[in-house]
Amino acid sequence: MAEPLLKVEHLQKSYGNKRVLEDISFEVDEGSVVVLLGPSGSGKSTLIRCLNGLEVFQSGSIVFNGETVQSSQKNWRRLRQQIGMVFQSYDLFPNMTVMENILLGPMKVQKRKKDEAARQALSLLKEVGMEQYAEAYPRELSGGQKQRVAIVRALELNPRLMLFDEVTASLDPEMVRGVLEIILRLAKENMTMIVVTHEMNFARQIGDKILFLEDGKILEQTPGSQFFARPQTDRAKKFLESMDF
Amino acid sequence: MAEPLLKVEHLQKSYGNKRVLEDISFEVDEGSVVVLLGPSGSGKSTLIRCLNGLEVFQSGSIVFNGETVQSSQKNWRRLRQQIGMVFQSYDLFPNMTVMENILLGPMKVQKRKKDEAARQALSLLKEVGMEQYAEAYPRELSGGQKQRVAIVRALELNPRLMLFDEVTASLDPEMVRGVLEIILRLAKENMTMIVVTHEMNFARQIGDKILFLEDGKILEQTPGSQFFARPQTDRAKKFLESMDF
Amino acid sequence: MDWTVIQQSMPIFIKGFWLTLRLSFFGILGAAVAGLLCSFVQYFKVPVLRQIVSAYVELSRNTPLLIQLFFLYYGLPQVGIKFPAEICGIIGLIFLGGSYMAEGFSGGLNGVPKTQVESGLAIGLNQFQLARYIVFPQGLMLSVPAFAANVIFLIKETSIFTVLAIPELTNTALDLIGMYYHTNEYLSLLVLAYAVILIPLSIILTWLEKKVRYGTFGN
Amino acid sequence: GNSSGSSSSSNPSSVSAIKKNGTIKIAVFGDLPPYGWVDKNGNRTGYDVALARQIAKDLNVKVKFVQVNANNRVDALKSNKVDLVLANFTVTPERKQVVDFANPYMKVSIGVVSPKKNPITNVNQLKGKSLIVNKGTTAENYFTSKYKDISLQKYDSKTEQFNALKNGRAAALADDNSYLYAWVKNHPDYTVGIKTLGPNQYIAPAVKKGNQSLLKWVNKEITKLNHNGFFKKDYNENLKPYFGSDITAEDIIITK
Amino acid sequence: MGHSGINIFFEGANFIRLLGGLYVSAKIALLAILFGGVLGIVLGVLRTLHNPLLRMILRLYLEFFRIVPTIVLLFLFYYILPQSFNINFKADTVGTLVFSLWMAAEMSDIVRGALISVPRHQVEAGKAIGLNPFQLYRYILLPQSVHLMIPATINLMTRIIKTTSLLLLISVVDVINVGQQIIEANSHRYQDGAFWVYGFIFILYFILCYPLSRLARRLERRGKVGANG
Ligand SMILES: Nc1ncnc2c1ncn2[C@@H]1O[C@H](COP(=O)(O)OP(=O)(O)OP(=O)(O)O)[C@@H](O)[C@H]1O
Ligand SMILES: Nc1ncnc2c1ncn2[C@@H]1O[C@H](COP(=O)(O)OP(=O)(O)OP(=O)(O)O)[C@@H](O)[C@H]1O
Ligand SMILES: [Mg+2]
Ligand SMILES: [Mg+2]
Repeated sequence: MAEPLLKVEHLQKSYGNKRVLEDISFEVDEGSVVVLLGPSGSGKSTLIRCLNGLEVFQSGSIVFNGETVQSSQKNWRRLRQQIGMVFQSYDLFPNMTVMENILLGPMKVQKRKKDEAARQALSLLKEVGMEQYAEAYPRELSGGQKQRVAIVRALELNPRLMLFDEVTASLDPEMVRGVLEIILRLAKENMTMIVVTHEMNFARQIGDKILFLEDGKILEQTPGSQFFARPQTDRAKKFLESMDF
Repeated sequence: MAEPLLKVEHLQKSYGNKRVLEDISFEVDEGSVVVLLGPSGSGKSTLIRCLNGLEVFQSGSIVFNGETVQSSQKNWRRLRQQIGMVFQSYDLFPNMTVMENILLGPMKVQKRKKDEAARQALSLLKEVGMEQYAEAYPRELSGGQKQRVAIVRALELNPRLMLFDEVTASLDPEMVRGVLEIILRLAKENMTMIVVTHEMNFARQIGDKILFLEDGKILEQTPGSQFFARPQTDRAKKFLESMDF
Repeated sequence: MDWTVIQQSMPIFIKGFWLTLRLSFFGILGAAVAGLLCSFVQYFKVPVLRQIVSAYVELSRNTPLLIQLFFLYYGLPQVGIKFPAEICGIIGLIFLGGSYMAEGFSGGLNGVPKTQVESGLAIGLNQFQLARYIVFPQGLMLSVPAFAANVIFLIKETSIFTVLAIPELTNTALDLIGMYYHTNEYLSLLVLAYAVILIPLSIILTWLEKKVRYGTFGN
Repeated sequence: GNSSGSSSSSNPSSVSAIKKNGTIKIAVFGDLPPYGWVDKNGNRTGYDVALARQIAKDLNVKVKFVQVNANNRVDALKSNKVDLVLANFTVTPERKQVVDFANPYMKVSIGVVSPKKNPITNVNQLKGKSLIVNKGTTAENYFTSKYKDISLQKYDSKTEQFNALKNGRAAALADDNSYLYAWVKNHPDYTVGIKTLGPNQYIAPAVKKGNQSLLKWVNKEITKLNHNGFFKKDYNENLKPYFGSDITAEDIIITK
Repeated sequence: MGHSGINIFFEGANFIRLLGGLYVSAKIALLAILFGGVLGIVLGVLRTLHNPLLRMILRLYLEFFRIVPTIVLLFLFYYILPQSFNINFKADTVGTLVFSLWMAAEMSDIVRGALISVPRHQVEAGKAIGLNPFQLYRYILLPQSVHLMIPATINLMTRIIKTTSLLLLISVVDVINVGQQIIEANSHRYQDGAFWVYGFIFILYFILCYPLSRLARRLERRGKVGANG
């Protein structure tokens, strides 16, 4: 079997004295989708932010595409171009149009030609049904539309791994579906992804592997189908029960 | 058949030139639960706030318990004691303990004796499982706990009608269930209620009547069982579809 | 540095120090009261008074204290209105500080979230009760940082009292310089004296700010 | 301590440096008629100012006036803000330690002015009352050290002190008698009730301590001006119109 | 009052002279705002960097200017600098210098405050697409925080303008100094000159500062609406 795209080994992270992540180890194979589940405060966001160098961690290592990264800042800037991330908060830059938001990375960081980058941007926007909003400002978009643009902005850098942290949590309920469908489509196109979500139906459909976290530890690491049918731990079972009303 | 507890007739409301509620008429029978559904921006919150005098409306009338109210401030103060309301945002007063929050209304507005009011408050707190937090400050509570106290604060005034506006929308998913169960129990105890929610399972269980709003108009007004099985309008059907993934 | 010079002038500096503190205290107290009253007028939108208050605020904020004092001390007596120097200083400080305090308090009152007001209304409170139990307790706490900044600002402004021949710290230092010419020593002592007042005060106020914020809002 | 680094080589106020610069910076008062003040057209004028102009002329340089208050005259020299002070600077032992005075050009003594209605004619009348002085003047020094039971109000400028007197902020005002004569002429409700107090004193130009070059030059200049009657002329032009008839040139200027 | 004191302004060149004095004050204020503003922006940016030593130094710089009253600063720079460090400037220059440094200190705090109030996730979103620190400031932080800086900066400007009234004390021939010259030179004819001259200067300052503070308030309100809307 091929090397996994991402390998996390014994990762530890504290805020001051407070241990937030403890001995986290897992692998993400190229083309697969890992879903992080767990109660609020269990460390899902922290973990995903560590993978992108937005948080420093105290020990452990991350091997991405064969390259080992420590928690020092230097490596990250280059890596981040290969790791796209979309957050819960709508994080488009409000002072730029949709197109400017998307082109900032390719032009300033990857030094690509504007023409070529814009062509890719337009085709991505079309895929998410947003091509007519290229010149709009974020304030003119609904939450769901903003998140679709944020996904495009991340994809435009041609990342090898995408991280999604509860991207639909702040959306109006009717908007959720549109965004999740885009992520599902990416999964079908074999994009490697790590996804944090509270939408259980979605997690069930998309997750090749489920990591269940509690208190900064991985309690379960199970193939998706198996997790929802027969969670191994009582805690995960209780969690799943509380999730559907 | 008895007079309905609340009767809304031809209510109209605009912000400036923008018509937000148009010709809204419906009735709420004593002991029944009306659920307001509709896409974001359709006017659900505005409607519920009009019923409590938090928004002035331009025309139409509200008949509560046989008494007709216009949009002038005077009547409202007395009515508000009979109409409890809980909002989406946790709106406990941060400078008061849980008990002080609950007693402010009965003591200052209804001029009730502290002893008697506190006894009722404690028994209500016990019902929602919060009796040990009587002396806590809101900052020490989780979101779900705050909302339970907010419900108690409204119930303490012995209202004849309760209004709930998306009270679980800002809660962590695991907290939602506890709050909704309290509202379900109130329904069983024959509390008259108007509820705005995005939790479809909950709406289905609790709604005697469903009002489906769009663009400030009531598109459908149907008994609950019927609405979820066979929505009359395409719009409502589409809405329901988008809601479950 | 000539330490004997510093030693000799210590007693007179200490006198100036206490005078600065005393004048600051009364000025700030008066300014806080004036500011509170003005912010209440604005909160309750009292007709007529409200216009007067906003005219006062503009006038006070957009003119220098020095000129306000000159006008009070040298100008007004020429048309028959005369106060002693220290009273002029305190009046000037109240006139200036009142508007800054008013803005600070109003900022706090307006900063109380709308949802707080609405939930007060929803349990049937009237306008007065709303102010008494919800808006004022929270709003005044919100305005503590602005209040702290104003206190420090006003204490510094007392240095301008020197032009009224009030022997507060700055006047004392400038006077000693004029008589004995030990400029370095006296100016250093002056800076030190202000530091002795303001640094502990600013630490205390910052601590108070944190405590109050936690006590009220829990963060 | 104060660095008095005005050794001849780096002395920015030496005669040669001034000549090279083409300007001399002279400290004068701006609000003390008739010595140093600004007329309604904005021109600096007065007895000291005329002397300053003459000195510049004889040095063959332009003059730049720096307006000072009594309490910054010493620092203006020390910090090289000016080359020369011609601001009614009375020679005192304390000042001699911090600046160098040239030959005097005026006589002066402390006087006390008060309202005619409540004239103060004896220092003892001031006990327990307030007296106005200007910071950094000989009057201030005199009363501070000699009369502890008179409470002093110390102002920064001449304008402020005279305004305070007019507003009745104190019983009287003490300053160099020569201004007071001039001032009461314009303010007939007031009188110089005490004409002289303390020792007779002199007013002289001052330079930064150690500025021998300019000091020598100024001394020669004063002697020359004395001989050619400049001060008499200056008196007649600038002071006489402001003084009453009970003052003569000999009361003020030095004719040796 | 015998004849009306207001005529004091029409004696000789008095009125023009007062305006001339105002020009001196305004010029110093303007230069200070310009130099101090630019320096303040740089220092403000530096204060957001994670360099503890730099941060502490700049913080001390700010606190010094916060704690020492402006009068004292003026005297310090006017007298101590030349005597202790052999640096000598004219009074106007000292005024400009002190006000510039003060402006820079306060401005740095405004800039820092505005920069750190840009939501953290905006910075993170920028980092996530690989922007370097300079690009983060250039494209994300500065553009998103200017609207927060502007009202506070305008308010600071009015404070600088108002405080130029203290220049009188270091012998700058500013509007108040000219006013005192006029009061003294005309004191025999206009006994109530102080009332009129100080009253007039009061109004002059008001005319200078009022429009600015109005503008600041308007922008502030618009900023609030913009942020929520
Ligand atoms: N900046 C911080 N300083 C201190 N503690 C923090 C910080 N950020 C997060 N934490 C703590 O770290 C723990 C994990 O937080 P994290 O946000 O990763 O949880 P999560 O699983 O993403 O929760 P949620 O489902 O609510 O998003 C929590 O206990 C949280 O309080
Ligand atoms: N203060 C206001 N001024 C102007 N327009 C407003 C105001 N408040 C609400 N609106 C508008 O009124 C309409 C109805 O808003 P409302 O909040 O009642 O919708 P809603 O159905 O509660 O939506 P949601 O599900 O998002 O809570 C929206 O178009 C909204 O933009
Ligand atoms: Mg999270
Ligand atoms: Mg709503």
